[in-house]
Amino acid sequence: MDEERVVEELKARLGAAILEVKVPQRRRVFITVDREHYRAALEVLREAGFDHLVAITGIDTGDHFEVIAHVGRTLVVSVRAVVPRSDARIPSLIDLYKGAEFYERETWEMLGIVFEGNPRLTRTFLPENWPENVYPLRKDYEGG
Amino acid sequence: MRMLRDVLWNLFKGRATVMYPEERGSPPDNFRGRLGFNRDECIGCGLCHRVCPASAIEMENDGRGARPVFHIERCIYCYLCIEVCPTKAIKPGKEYAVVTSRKSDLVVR
Amino acid sequence: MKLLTRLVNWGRSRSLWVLLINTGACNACDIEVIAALSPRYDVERFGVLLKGSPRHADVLLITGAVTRQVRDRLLRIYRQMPEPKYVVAVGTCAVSGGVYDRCYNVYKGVDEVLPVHAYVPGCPVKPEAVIEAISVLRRVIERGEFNGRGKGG
Amino acid sequence: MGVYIPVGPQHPIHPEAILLKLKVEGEQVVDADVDSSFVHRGIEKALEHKTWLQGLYLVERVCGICNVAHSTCYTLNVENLLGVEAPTRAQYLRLVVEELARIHSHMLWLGLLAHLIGFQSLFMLVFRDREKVLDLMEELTGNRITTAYNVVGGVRRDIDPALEHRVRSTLEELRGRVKRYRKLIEEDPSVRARTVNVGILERSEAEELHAVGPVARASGIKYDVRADDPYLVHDEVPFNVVTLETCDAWGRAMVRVEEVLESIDMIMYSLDHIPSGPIRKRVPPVFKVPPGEGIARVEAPRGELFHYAKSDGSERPYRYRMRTPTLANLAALVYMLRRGDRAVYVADVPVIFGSIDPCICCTARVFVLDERGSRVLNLEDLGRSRGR
Repeated sequence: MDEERVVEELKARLGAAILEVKVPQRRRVFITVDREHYRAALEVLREAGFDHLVAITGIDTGDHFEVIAHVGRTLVVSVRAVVPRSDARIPSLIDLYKGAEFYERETWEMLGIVFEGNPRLTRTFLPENWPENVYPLRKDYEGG
Repeated sequence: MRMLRDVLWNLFKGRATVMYPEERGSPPDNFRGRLGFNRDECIGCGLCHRVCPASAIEMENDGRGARPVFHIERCIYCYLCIEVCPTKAIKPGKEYAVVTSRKSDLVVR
Repeated sequence: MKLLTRLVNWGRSRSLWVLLINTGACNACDIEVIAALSPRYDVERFGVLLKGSPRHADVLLITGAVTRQVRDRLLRIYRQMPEPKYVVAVGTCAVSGGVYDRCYNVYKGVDEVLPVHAYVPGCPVKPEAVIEAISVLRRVIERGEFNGRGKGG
Repeated sequence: MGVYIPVGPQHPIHPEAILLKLKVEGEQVVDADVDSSFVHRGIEKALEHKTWLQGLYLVERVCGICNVAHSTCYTLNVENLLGVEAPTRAQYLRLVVEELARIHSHMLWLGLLAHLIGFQSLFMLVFRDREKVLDLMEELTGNRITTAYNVVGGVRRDIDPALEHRVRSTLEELRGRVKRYRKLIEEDPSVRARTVNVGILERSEAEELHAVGPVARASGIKYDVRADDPYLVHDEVPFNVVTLETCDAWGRAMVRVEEVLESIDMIMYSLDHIPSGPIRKRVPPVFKVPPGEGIARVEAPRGELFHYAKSDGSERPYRYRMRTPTLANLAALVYMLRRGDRAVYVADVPVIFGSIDPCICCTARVFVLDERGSRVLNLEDLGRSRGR
């Protein structure tokens, strides 16, 4: 499947829910959806044969958070969802991609984004004496 | 039987060990060891201080202007400073077995 | 009595058993310490044995800037070692934190946590430097410095 | 009612600080968990404080063994964002060093496997031969392990004919040795007894858990970033993706040994076909990267390595994220230890653990362990309870 076919397929299935499409180079597709269609977009991709979840990235852009799920083996599609700072929640992908558990927990711990449906969002990765509600990858954390 | 062959082969192969403190081979030409510094060639531009990834270079005023001080205890031997130095005042070195019990020994001025 | 002390020091300096612990290193120094045990460098020539338990070890080889999580474990391992005990900081990040100076989860070097007897800078150290550290330690022990309790207790 | 055994964070089987929590009944493992937070340093945050060029040297020190893979991935990513492409000769040289690092890593792993199964003479032999690869690395790049070879825009040092000749002759010698080790792993009864049918991971399970690298390939998944998403000049240098269907620790060992032979062929081919020309495009030491984002993937010795970069137009990264192969494989590791349909014995744990070639320092930067609230005894607690 090449870049154009993927984009067409996604547009056909999701329509106006896709806010932005970028193909910066070969074999790379970035799409942006709103939070409500994040799971739907990944369901479409899963059905289209993107069975390998490469990673989940969380970004703090200052006024909101972004969660990016990168899927695919040859062609990597990155699905970006925008999450407001005041309500940092997003549905989990754990039933679609079993390996999502660890990536989501990392994002939760580093940025404080809650993945609804992930059963094990527990503090485990930062040291035991790390203070509550401090997330090191947020831009307002001044450590290091 | 095959084992015997291996044993004999290894027996006549000579030893693999380099008797280190007595036998010191010299490292290859490209080797990145502890760096040296020639204060007279330095023009005090501070470029090395700006690029150092490990903040191992401090600038210190010695009367002639700002001159770098190299903290080898923080140096990661990436040789970025040698690459950017416009007058080649920072010299590559080959010394690699540096051991000390005082950190203050590890400063190159 | 003095002769006995010298004899003990002589014996000690020739059978340093080491414990290698990674406190947040990038692995490069660990494999170089392991390489020092391999046929090419063979530190066993100096009576050095790599041990698995702190209770058997005289020398603690520490690689890596000490992370917050590992600090208490490191102290516990140190307390479990029998006296006299020696600490060697292997690699630039164990000496001073090195390139991890802006990381929020590390201490700047082993000496913020434990007394250190020998610093071996290098990124990573060469196996030769590990051997050099052992021989420096041997000379120091033979001279009777750091006798009895380790420096700073 | 099971008993918890902690393995680590300081343990003879593995020098790296990792805590394996095993719940055992008798000799059998019934539950397992991994805690690798001991080596978490916070590199992703620290990268935001460094300039793009300084970041390269920090990224190299995420992991000492896969430093070439990390720096290749980082430079590819930054070059993409900058719109700079390294000269072809530099790309070939990068490939040579990358494959040398793979040979080194796989041989190191083979030595550790021999150590784990108690085959000390194989450990010594492999480590003796590994030194030859390290010598080549030192001559080529200036350091045995942390190479600092890749720079944004190319590579640092060129290869001269004398060195090229030495690389060829050393690798030719090494090829014979590695073939010998391959035969040994295939036939030696003690190696087979400890690895065949140990640590089973079926193909469907490996796919579901997103296993990567030799772990996936030993389970029959033909997935290799070098072939599926070629970077550098991997589309010009021919090689085979080695796969096996045995799905066990033995298969992982064989895949790695075969990959060493493939890497040797790749280096030979590259040296034959390397074009002449410049090796580096000059990039100023402090540079600004235009706003944008990008991802880069390379095949590290342990599997697929993924980097994501976001720039806001300044001289420092806005966000840099790394996903290392061991993180992807740890889910598979925990699954292999936990699986209910097959008995897993405590004595096999080191081999299973070792078979994924864990690189904790890579992972701990990002890894989240899962803990189920049960009290876990540590070594000291165990000693104390015995004493009372």
